[in-house]
Amino acid sequence: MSDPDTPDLVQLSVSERLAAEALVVDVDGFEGPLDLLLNMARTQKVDLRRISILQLARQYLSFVEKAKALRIELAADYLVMAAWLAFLKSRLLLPPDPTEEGPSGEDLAAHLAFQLERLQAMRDSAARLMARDQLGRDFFARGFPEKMEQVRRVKYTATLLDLMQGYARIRTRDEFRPFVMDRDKVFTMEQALDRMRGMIGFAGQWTDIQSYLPEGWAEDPVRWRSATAATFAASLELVKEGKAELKQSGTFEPILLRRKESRDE
Amino acid sequence: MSDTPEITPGEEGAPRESLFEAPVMGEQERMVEAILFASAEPVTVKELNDRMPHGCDAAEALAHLRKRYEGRGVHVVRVGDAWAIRTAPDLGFLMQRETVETRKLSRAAIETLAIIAYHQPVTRAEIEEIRGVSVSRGTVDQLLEMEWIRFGRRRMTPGRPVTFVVTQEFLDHFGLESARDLPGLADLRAAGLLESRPSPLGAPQTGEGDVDADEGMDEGQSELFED
Amino acid sequence: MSDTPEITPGEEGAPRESLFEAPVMGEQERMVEAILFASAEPVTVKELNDRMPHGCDAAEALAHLRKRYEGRGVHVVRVGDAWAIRTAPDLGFLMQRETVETRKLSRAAIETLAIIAYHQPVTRAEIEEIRGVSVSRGTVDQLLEMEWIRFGRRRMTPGRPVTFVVTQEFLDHFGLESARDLPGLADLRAAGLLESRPSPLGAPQTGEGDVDADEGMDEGQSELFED
Repeated sequence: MSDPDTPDLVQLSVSERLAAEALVVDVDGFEGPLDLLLNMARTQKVDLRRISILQLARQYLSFVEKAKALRIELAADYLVMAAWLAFLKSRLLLPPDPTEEGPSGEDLAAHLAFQLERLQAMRDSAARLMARDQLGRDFFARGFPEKMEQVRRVKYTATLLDLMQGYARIRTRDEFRPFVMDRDKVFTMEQALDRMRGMIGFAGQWTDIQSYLPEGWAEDPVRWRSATAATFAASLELVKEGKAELKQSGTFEPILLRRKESRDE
Repeated sequence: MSDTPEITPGEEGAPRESLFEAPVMGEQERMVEAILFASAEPVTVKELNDRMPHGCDAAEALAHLRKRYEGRGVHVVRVGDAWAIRTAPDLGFLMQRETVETRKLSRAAIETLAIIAYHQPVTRAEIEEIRGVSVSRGTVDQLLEMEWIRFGRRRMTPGRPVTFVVTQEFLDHFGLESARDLPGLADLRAAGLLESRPSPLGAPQTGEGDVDADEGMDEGQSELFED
Repeated sequence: MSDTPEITPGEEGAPRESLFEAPVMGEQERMVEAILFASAEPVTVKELNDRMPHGCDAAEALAHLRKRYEGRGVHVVRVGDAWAIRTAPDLGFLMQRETVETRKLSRAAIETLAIIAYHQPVTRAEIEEIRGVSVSRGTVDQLLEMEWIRFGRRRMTPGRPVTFVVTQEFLDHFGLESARDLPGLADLRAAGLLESRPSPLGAPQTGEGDVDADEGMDEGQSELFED
């Protein structure tokens, strides 16, 4: 790219190099080529609507040349913009070719001017927005909001059908065997508790709760299960009452029980 | 606290106008209002004075503000030795949102209820006997709380256990004239609610195999109609 | 237990007035006052009506209340379609203690926010077209997280890109009654700076070129002024 506006690379003075470097370092502060163009446009110190796009294109291209001279990597979009501006510049400088299709150089320039003006307008709007009174800084919400108390009420309901089915369920289950059979295989927690209350006084040593099962309940698996469950539940109850302690050394290990020494006694 | 506002000359809306002249009382009242509103905690008069421009009388401004909020939806109230704005007590109901959630009764509750309905008056031990599992306290409490069951007469047996009967609310809810209108087992079977397998004991009776329940059945029914 | 709890708003706790006679307007104003005071967030007229007893006219009560608080230390302000009580901005100097240090927004975030506010609903591609640079995910995420922007309707163009709009929180934060009250909006529109202008062929496509970016822009603006 040989442009009359671009200073000869070899003739760059130290101060020029520094200035260029400063500019380049500043690139980091720019949000893309459009932002850079907008900043360059401001140096023209005219209304954005009267900006010289041609001059702006020259400024930008000269900046890119300097950056290249300093072997500074520019992001691709800066280079794309440079290429486009070079194209635009040629369009603006050459007399329009009537055979050429597409938008004229003026159209393209006008659109770029519009983009710059729009970006500037958004910047100004952003600044005005941030300058407004803000919640939590200039005006305030209630400092002690009272929470809406959620009162949740659960209403239970059942239909007659539920009731009848429930009853039917029980009766059907019972039709094939008398009630007494049930009782036979169920060792209630109350029974277990009664039993254990009587025995706990003698349990000074850690003892497997299995040994507290009533006589004759360990053989039949159904009875064993019921008695074990009841005995375990009763043991928990005793612990809760502060009369016993339970321990288990690991999962599925025997559960050991012993009397809790009470200081009152 | 003085009730008469001490009007000091000063320009409205310009509280920092002068270092030496305090804002007018109306302005001071606005300030107290804003501070109390925005504070997360009650504010003492001293704090108010510290935050307001020099020469302000927070106590007096507060008195005015308090008066202004009398009878309003929020009040200026004293909390310890500090002040806060709080909802008027009579409007507390606006701060609650009640939601009613309808849930089906648990299976245990339905079964317990059914047993009470069919066998009333019935003791807890009898219910357990019929269900084959123990009845949790929570289940009975829930039914009592719903007012679907209530305590009946004590059973005249050793231990004098309490009995349970169903209530009028129960009958109303299920659209029954009386507990006697509950469909019998035969009806249940006819309705396909029971497996129609012949019972080894012949026609099933309610409360079969439960001597106590049968015994008390008539008494129970009559008791239900006493009230 | 049923898995679909049926939530019905409870009527209990409502004042013992009649169910059919609404409280007098003075009472309704007190209620609106209490509800708005109690909430840090804006409350819609619908919510007010839902919380007030049957037959109340929250909108009218609000109008009265708004008038009552004119010139006071706190104001009744409109935020979109909701209402809130906020301290008067001229008293902000009293509130340093309440100020919460907010995260500093980056320049990119502030610009993106402004573009969304003025051009909403706007697609990411349109934002990029305006700023001439791609919008980082973090910027949008930050604004979403602050709840100042949210997703709007998808644009009915190929690819159905999502759009962004500003939220009630945004309006609340900047003390705006609606997006229409954005500063300088009318001037920007008059200057044609909010309208879409298709870029002539050959102009460099900034951001990730979304061909349809410009399309639907007018629809967007009209949506903004619909409400």
